[in-house]
Amino acid sequence: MYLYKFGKMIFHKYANPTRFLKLASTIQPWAAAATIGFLLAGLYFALLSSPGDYQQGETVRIMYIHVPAAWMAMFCYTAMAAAAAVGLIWKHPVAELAARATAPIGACFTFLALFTGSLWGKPMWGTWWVWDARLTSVLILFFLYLGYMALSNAFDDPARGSKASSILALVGFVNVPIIKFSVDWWNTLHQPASVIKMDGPAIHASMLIPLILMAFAFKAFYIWVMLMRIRGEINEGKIRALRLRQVHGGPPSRTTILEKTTEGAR
Amino acid sequence: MNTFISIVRRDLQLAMRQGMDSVMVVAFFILAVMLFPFGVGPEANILARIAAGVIWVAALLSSMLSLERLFQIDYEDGSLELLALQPCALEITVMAKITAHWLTTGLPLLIATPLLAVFMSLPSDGFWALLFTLAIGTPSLSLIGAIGAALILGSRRGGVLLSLLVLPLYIPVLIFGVSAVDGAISGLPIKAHLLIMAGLLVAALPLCPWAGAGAIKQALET
Amino acid sequence: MNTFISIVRRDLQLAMRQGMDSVMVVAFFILAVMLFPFGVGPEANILARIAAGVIWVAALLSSMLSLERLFQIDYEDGSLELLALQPCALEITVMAKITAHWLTTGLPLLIATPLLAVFMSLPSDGFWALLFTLAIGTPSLSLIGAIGAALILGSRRGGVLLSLLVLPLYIPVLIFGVSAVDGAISGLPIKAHLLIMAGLLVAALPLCPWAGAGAIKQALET
Amino acid sequence: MALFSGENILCFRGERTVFADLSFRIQLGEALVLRGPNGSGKSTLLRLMAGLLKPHDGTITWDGENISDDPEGHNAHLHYVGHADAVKPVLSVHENIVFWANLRANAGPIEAALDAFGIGYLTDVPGRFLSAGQKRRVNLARILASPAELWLLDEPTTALDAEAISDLEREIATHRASGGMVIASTHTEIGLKDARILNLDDFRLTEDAA
Amino acid sequence: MALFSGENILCFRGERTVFADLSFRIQLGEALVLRGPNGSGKSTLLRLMAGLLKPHDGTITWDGENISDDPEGHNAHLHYVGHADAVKPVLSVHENIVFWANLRANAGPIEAALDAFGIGYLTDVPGRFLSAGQKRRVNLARILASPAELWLLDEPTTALDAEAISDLEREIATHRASGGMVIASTHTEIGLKDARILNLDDFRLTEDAA
Ligand code: HEM
Ligand SMILES: Nc1ncnc2c1ncn2[C@@H]1O[C@H](COP(=O)(O)OP(=O)(O)OP(=O)(O)O)[C@@H](O)[C@H]1O
Ligand SMILES: Nc1ncnc2c1ncn2[C@@H]1O[C@H](COP(=O)(O)OP(=O)(O)OP(=O)(O)O)[C@@H](O)[C@H]1O
Ligand SMILES: [Mg+2]
Ligand SMILES: [Mg+2]
Repeated sequence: MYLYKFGKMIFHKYANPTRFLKLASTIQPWAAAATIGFLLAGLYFALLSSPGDYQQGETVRIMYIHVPAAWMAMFCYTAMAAAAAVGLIWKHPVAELAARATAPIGACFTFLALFTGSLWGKPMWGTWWVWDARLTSVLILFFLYLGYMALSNAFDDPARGSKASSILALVGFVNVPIIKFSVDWWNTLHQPASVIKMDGPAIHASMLIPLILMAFAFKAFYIWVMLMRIRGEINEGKIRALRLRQVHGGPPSRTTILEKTTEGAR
Repeated sequence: MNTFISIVRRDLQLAMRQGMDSVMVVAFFILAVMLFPFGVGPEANILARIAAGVIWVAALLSSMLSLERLFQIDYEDGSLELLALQPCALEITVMAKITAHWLTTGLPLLIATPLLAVFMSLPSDGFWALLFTLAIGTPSLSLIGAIGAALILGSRRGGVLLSLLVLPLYIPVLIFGVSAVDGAISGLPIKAHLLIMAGLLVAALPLCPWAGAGAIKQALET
Repeated sequence: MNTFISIVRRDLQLAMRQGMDSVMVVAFFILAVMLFPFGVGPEANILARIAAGVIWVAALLSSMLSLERLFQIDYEDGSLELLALQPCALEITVMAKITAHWLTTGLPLLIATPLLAVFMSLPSDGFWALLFTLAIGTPSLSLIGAIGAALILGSRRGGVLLSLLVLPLYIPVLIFGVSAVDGAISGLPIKAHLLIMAGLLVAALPLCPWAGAGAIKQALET
Repeated sequence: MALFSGENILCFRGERTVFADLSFRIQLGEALVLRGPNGSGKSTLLRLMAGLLKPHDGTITWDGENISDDPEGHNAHLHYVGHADAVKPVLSVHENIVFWANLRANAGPIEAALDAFGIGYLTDVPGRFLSAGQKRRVNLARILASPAELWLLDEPTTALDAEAISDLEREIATHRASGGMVIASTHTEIGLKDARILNLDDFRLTEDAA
Repeated sequence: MALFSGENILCFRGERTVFADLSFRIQLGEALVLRGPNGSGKSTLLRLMAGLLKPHDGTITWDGENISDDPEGHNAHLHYVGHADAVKPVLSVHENIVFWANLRANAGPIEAALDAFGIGYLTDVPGRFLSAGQKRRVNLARILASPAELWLLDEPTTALDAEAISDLEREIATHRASGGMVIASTHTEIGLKDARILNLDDFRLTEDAA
């Protein structure tokens, strides 16, 4: 209960879409710049200045895409589930939009991880695909993203869609720890974690640096695109409200009311 | 408790009277399994090799298909909102409906399994393991599927959407179910698998009615 | 002809706008195929042996699931009776809806097949045969399934009933489709199989719209 | 001169006799109003006239020819407005109407049809945003967008407000003036000049007549 | 003494504001009638009162306690009659009602409830044979079969004939006399003695108020 009230206090501030839009438009250019900067630096180290692996040769460079993409796949789902929870518990409209905006980005990163993983698997394991726990759970993650998107678009009323899909996002979250720990719980072909571990990274700095840079680039990209998509959704909501007013006449939309009520709370 | 029993009894009564529910699910189960001798060819050793997997997959699909209507009819005729307005937690109602669903679909599947095992020449070592894993696996399927069935209430498309939501969540049950049977056939100990499956069931038992009730409350807010 | 094109165009438009129709069917197709590596075990040689059968069965099931709503939505919102009251034979309308259905589900399945062939390690000799048999087989599935979809209009249970009506009729398509692929893998001539499948399609082409139209007329008499 | 008539129609629904020995006839420019309490068979008769149902006995003819001999030809003569409005939620009002108009040989201008029912301003609005009354107007605009001689209207005023009802009365009058026929069932009063009335209660079989 | 009240309720449906700043209060023995044109939010308010919807702002309280703090407790106080009748086609009238009555702690005699709405003779008839009005009577008999203090009735007279409406008026009077409360939405007149009226049109936000 106290947690609920505390959360309400924190989140109330950005329930106002206009204030959120203002914040978003300041962050967005920075995120875009960071994406490009980190990406260029990361690619330079990854492709030019880092060594090939003594075992894997040049194919090791796939890693600099694969690993950050895989991280992002899990990160986006976590973020989506968290936003969904905030949306459900505190009825926070921007959080709902954030969850909806995250899903397609996460799905793309998941696809990228699967795709680069398969590309890498061919030279390393001699096959595009094996049915091991890590690969399988990532594939399931991909379908959870698809399910989320399908469900959120399956209703005539978008508010219904985002609530139903938020519940799905929370239920599907059980898969994330399975992905993370699948390599420890089952013995599989796939590499166990070597960067994010309890006792520090077990990987040489010349490979670690580009990896980290690429990871930052992907994060910045996520923030950039997500903000863009939320703004798009807010505008779409305004168009819908205009439409509704055109059809039914009269009452102002939810957004205007929210703006009024939260204005008072300041 | 009284509520629970009343609802289970009503749902069983409805299933009996409007007839054919269980019969149709079992018929689909048998048909789906039968497609494989046609699809894969009738060689007994291949069939035997894939028997457990095919039977499990068919059970999954039958369970999923029959779940589509779990809450749908009550939703459409207004019963669901009255159920939500009774002085007992909606979770209990959901649990009761899941129980009735399992009794009318999961149980008949179990009963039809021996026939299919013979049909697919399942090695006899695997028979009891198959029956046993289905017995503890199908309740998990009904439980997990109930979340999906509640989520699609009022949506524009039913069946395909439900499958997309539910099948990914079914996969763990399938994996352990089949590997237990395969283990039994190869003479390995399967206790660990069964324990994991029981664990899945125990985890789903409180979680799924809770999530399902949440989804139903959302659906009734229209 | 004008009518035919108008209806196909509208149905494609609807599928586009209410979104994800094709995506969902393909997702189910992939999911259904994926169940088998879990069910049967990931050994490549077993998978390769059953690949063609599994992919065909999954195509059958996806086609069936997506058919459930072929006429349902138009029936519920009153469009179907207006379509039946247009000055052109109802058979043409049915044919148009089947065509749109195939374009939004059958075709995407074909496009997804190469991916699944890789997943299931289908021997490369069978690849073109698989694609080709699916290309002439899936239209037959849509045609046959349309009869079932029309018959279930207004019934209390959709999915399971539809599968019972339709799956038995799908079996011939399945048998010839799979045996053509198996033949191609073993290097046998498969022309005979393909001819038979083409024959099935040619027979279904006039028959199914006619039967479907009849079933719709019955359904509208309420 | 076109003449639409039915003779000695007998109709069962779900093992009950709804009406028996019912006859009607209507000529160019005329209107026929169906009356009767709930369940007396108004909707049923309209569906018989449209050819959606077949009578168990008796004949329905158009210019002396049985309508079941050439159902498609009969369809070209008529427009039917039932309980459901057949408005697709994802298509705009304009797209909804264009689709139906293009299925006919003689599609007219869509805008005029929309304006006739005062929904010109909704042209680009998707169907899912419409209220029940607005959907009904779209459905009525549909039958203006491609002319046909016979209008079969099943409780056309449902969900309409007073203004829309007067639009409908005006359109019916125009249609009749240009030689059309209208058959409508209704519980409320609609102003159709010298319309003939068919009371379905008269054709119900009473217990002892049965 | 039981008191049911709401304060400053704000409600959105699908991004539109249905009503704002709405308050009501009702005590034992009182009746409240909700009025307003189509779409003004009568059904919405009844669902809020039942706890099926949550207000976006404001509180609804029972004896001073917020109903969302103890939803099951609130459910025990109330009976809700919505648009759908929840009559199962394959169960007999008696079985239909017994099921709902047994979910409550205080189930009374079923026969008396059936007789109150003149459907005692239908006891063993399966639901699928009932007409719309008969189904509505079954739904009303349900709320007699297990007493509760608060009745929430959403257009309860739909599909009822004159005789059934007077039965309903009598039952409402009895209920109030024994200390019950009734909140009903209706388009038609029903005879509720000195009922208070809540006109939902007064709480609609107009363009300039925003
Ligand atoms: C489609 C197939 C593949 C998938 C779905 C996949 C998935 C993943 C995921 C989810 C991670 C993140 C692990 C974590 O943060 O704990 C990861 C990391 C990694 N993957 Fe893959 N992978 C695939 C194929 C491969 C292949 C073929 C290789 C090379 C042999 C490979 C090498 C790695 C490495 C080195 C890491 C970094 C582990 C670490 O340092 O934490 N992966 N992969
Ligand atoms: N699908 C059906 N199956 C069986 N009987 C039906 C069906 N539809 C209608 N009936 C019966 O046919 C009779 C006539 O119904 P119809 O709908 O034509 O009445 P109506 O005059 O249009 O009534 P209303 O004023 O309610 O629209 C009714 O007694 C009804 O019980
Ligand atoms: N499921 C829904 N989703 C979005 N908006 C809705 C929904 N149901 C109703 N509304 C809107 O909420 C408003 C109030 O609807 P409500 O059904 O409460 O009206 P009402 O007063 O009961 O009308 P009626 O007299 O037609 O029963 C309407 O403007 C409607 O557009
Ligand atoms: Mg009628
Ligand atoms: Mg209402």
